[in-house]
Amino acid sequence: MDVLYFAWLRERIGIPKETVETDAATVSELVAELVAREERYATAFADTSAVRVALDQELSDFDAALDGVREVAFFPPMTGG
Amino acid sequence: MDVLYFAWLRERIGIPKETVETDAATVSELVAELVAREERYATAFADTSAVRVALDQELSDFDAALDGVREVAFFPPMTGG
Amino acid sequence: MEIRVTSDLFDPSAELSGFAKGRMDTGAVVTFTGVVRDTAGDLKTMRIEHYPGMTEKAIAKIAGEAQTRWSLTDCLVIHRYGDLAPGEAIMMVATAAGHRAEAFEAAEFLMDYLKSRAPFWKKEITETGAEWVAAKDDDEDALSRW
Amino acid sequence: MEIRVTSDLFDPSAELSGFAKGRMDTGAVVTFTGVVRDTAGDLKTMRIEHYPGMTEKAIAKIAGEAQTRWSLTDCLVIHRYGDLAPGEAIMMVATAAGHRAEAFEAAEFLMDYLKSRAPFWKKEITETGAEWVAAKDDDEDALSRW
Repeated sequence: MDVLYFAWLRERIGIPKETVETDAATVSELVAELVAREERYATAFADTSAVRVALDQELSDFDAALDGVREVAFFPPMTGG
Repeated sequence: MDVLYFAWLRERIGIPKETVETDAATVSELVAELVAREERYATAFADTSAVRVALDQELSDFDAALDGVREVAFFPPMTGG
Repeated sequence: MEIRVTSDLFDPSAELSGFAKGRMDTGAVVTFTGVVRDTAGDLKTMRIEHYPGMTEKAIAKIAGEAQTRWSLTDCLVIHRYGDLAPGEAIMMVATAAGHRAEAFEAAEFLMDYLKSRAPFWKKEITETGAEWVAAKDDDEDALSRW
Repeated sequence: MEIRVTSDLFDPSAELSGFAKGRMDTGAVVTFTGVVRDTAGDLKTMRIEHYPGMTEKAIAKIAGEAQTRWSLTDCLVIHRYGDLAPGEAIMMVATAAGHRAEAFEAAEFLMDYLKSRAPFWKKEITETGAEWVAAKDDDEDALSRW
């Protein structure tokens, strides 16, 4: 599955995109796997209340299931307009 | 004093402006004098709830005093914008 | 701040182009344009009568109040009178402010006051007759929120 | 309805000029333009990052909802990304409707949703550093009125 990072999440993790092999059933489980992997992920996801998630380009939440999802994106609250 | 009429008041009374010699103390007294004068005024002022008044180009009301006023205007509710 | 009461056709896009230029504290610009509608397809002319002298004073008072209340960095009001064709712009307000809430509120305030407190009267002239546009209770009620 | 996500400079007045043309049921047009502010006088660049693909979808969804809910006769959303200079237009929405209340409400709805639901992130680059613009609680709260 493709995992994308934007804004300060991208800067802290150091890459805009990666392909992740995972059996995580939910977004929360995926985040736990990433956090366990390396310090930079732990830093980026230290406060998940400040992180939003989109599944296949639709806003979602951390409890959502990952079945069939091809693209997961993590980013801070949006500041458009 | 100059008395001005706009929109359907102007059409009913038949003139846009006239000079009136009056001792009326208030707008209501002036209206009563006009109404007593001719039928076309009576028709125009039949329902004063549909008539607005400005004294010297400031919105006012029928109880207002006419001391020192040079220009009185009568018109329907405004429909600008 | 600019106020213009005119019988001339005007171009809202040209007005927007010069508006609030060179003010680095402007973050938000709102415009409202009122257009002559012809929903029934029988309108020949929208005739707008006004009260010369009072019109300019009433608009200046309303616009001055908006400018102070919402700290506008710029403010424009244009209103036409005379005979207008369907599709033509009747009037326009533009407001510039630091943030969007101020610009939107000031524009809506200006519109609500122009509708019921500026001395304009509209008459619709159709193929079959002519009728003064009636004021709406809604428009009077809209003032109570300010 | 038109939606444009672009890194190019655009001219709000030129956009307004072609907007809602030829629709005789349009009585009211509202535009909002967001502008890069430089209140402190030290801003070099406003850098806007976005999520290509999701951005267009999110805006199309918001705009489609506005068009239906307020029976808009036309609707335009433009949003830039990339590096913007102070004074440049960041984005613009335009709404056309029969009456003023619909046009104003739809424009404010679009703005409230674009602020918090379209995937854009702003970074301010000044003489002395760079900082991501923080989302405001107010902006999230603004959604509750719709």
